[in-house]
Amino acid sequence: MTLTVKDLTISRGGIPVLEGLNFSLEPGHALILRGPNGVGKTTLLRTVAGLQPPVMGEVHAAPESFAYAAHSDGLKATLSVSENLHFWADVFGTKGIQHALDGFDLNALADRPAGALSAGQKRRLGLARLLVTGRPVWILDEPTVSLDVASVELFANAVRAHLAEGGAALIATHIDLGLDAEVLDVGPFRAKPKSGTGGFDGLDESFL
Amino acid sequence: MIPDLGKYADTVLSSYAVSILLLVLLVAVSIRAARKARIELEQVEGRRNG
Amino acid sequence: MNLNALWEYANPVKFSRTVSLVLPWVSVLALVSLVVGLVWGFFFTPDDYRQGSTVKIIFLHVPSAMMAISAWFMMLVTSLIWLIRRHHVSALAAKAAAPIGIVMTLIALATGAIWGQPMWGTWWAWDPRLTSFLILFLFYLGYVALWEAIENPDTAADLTAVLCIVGSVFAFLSRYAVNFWNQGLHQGASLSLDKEENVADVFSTPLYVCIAGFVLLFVALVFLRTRTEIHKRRTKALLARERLG
Amino acid sequence: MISLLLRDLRLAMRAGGGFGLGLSFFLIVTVLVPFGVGPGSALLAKIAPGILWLGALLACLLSLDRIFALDWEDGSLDLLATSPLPMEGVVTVKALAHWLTTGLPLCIASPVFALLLSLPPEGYQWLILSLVLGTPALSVIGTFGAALTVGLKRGGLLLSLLVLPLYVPTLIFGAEVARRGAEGLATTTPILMLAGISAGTIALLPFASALVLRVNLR
Repeated sequence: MTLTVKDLTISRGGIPVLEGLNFSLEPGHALILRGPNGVGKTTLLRTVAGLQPPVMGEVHAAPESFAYAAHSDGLKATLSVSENLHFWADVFGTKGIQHALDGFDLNALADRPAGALSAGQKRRLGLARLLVTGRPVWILDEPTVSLDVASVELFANAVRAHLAEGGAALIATHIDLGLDAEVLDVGPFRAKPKSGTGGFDGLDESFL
Repeated sequence: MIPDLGKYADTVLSSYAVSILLLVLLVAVSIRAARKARIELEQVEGRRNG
Repeated sequence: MNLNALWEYANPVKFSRTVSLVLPWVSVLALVSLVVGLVWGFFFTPDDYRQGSTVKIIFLHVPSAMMAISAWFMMLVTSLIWLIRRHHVSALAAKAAAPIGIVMTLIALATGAIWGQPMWGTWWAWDPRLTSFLILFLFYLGYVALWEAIENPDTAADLTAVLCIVGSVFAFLSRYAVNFWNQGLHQGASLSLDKEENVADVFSTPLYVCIAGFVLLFVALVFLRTRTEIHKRRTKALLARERLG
Repeated sequence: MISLLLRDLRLAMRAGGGFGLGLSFFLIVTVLVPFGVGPGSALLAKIAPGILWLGALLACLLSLDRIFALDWEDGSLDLLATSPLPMEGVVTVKALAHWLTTGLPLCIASPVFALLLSLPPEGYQWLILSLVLGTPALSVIGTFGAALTVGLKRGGLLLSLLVLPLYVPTLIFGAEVARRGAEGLATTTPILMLAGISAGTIALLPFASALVLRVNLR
């Protein structure tokens, strides 16, 4: 079992947004999260990645098994593509960035400063970072933003290869990646105001 | 009524004036904020229950 | 008495209810002791043979200075309680106490400066104790500014709590640094058990009444302001819930 | 962690990194002082230790908000938080990088500035010693302030308001070492206090900074 989420309640700004979430992710599988904007997908991913604590429930996973990628790519404009990748490879203690450059077709850009890349190229570089982390569970928040069709295909292939090697991926996305993956719609897990706590008398420690 | 404060009358009186003014201000601000917070809360609660 | 029962007051509702019950009594007591102490001090104490009538300022200066430090200390304790036990009331009480601390520090500084004018011949001297209060004032300002700057209330509570703890250590260090930097002209602590000769008996009783008045006023204001903060938090949470639909 | 340090240093050296900005600021402050107080070298020599320390402190302050701001904006901070590096390590490295790009150049250049302010020759060694001992504390304390205010709009002013009171003990003892040294007085006590403050802040404050940074990333 790579990742298990049990009875998870998560909050944003102190207000519970999703509750009663249960799912698990096996090696070699991917799970696609869907749901309307603002429902709490990003919050869920950040909670699973350990960036914020859950209100209730548990996230079980092997320590240091997550690679997180969100809207910002964490790139330094003045460093070249390969310098950016080398840095993250060093931080995660892995060797070699060639497979990452190959995987996202970045060889031709390797010496270009990241600041001179287009939005889609930056995104590819941000995703290539996942390959140098060597972490088994990818947690991706809208990974295909600003990618063109060909790049989406590159990304889908990278995910497939990662799954084939026994990795796993938890992805919040709205487009169809053509992956053989389960889909979890988080809409029904929206946190409901507790019934019966009408007035001020009923307020709890979260002031609701 | 005011006792003989001698040559330091200004000093003593201004100390008391400044301090009491600050204390009264603090109390007034606190009470106003309390009233405002209570009224706002009652409005929101009313909307929620009504 | 069971100590655990004390934690019940960490529940916002229980706290608010208790405040509503206790606040009128504390307020009245505070008002009575302040009026009695200050009137006694102002009208019915003799002049000091060295300081003349300026000795009457101690009835404001000493209690406010004590409360300036006590308020910070209370914030330190409630910040620790928040960080360890995550009781919101504790964090909100710290937030509520800070402006009171600011006013107390201001009174201590103002009365000190006004007293210093005839005594030292200058409004402001970089005397270690005055300087320490000035630094304390800066700490209070930073603390309040940090609360105001952060949108998310729990984040604000966490950050200000850490700032309060770190700030306490540095305030303590500053106190010693300032002492070292200028061995000053302030008389020793005006009110302490081992230096009773500093404050004669005629002054000490009204002084004690004033101190009690300041303490009670502080307690009343903290109760009131904490309840205000609880109401504000509740309003904010309900509005956020409304927006979520 | 070394790679993070190297990256930060490399970023500082490249265009737009702000390396040398603190030094230039220090220079300007030093040059402006005589215009403000007059060119008499006796007065300048007397206030030189204080001015130099104040200049170093302000130069330090100037670059604090850059410690985390850039990594926050581009998302690197989130990624570092999910990386194998402990947050305490990240914070320490950031403070070290800040010291290497700001504090260390100030220490090295301080004799030149001292010359401009007619510091007596016997004061030089004490000035450098006090800066070498004190500026690390300034960087570590500043990193704490930067961690507190990361992600805040208009955080720069708040950062100064929070950090300056925390700088008081370091400034007092640092300037005291330099002043006493220049006047040929005993310097042991302030040196010990300064070293103690630096050692204490370096040992303990990164834990607070890391805690605060984690809270801010939530």
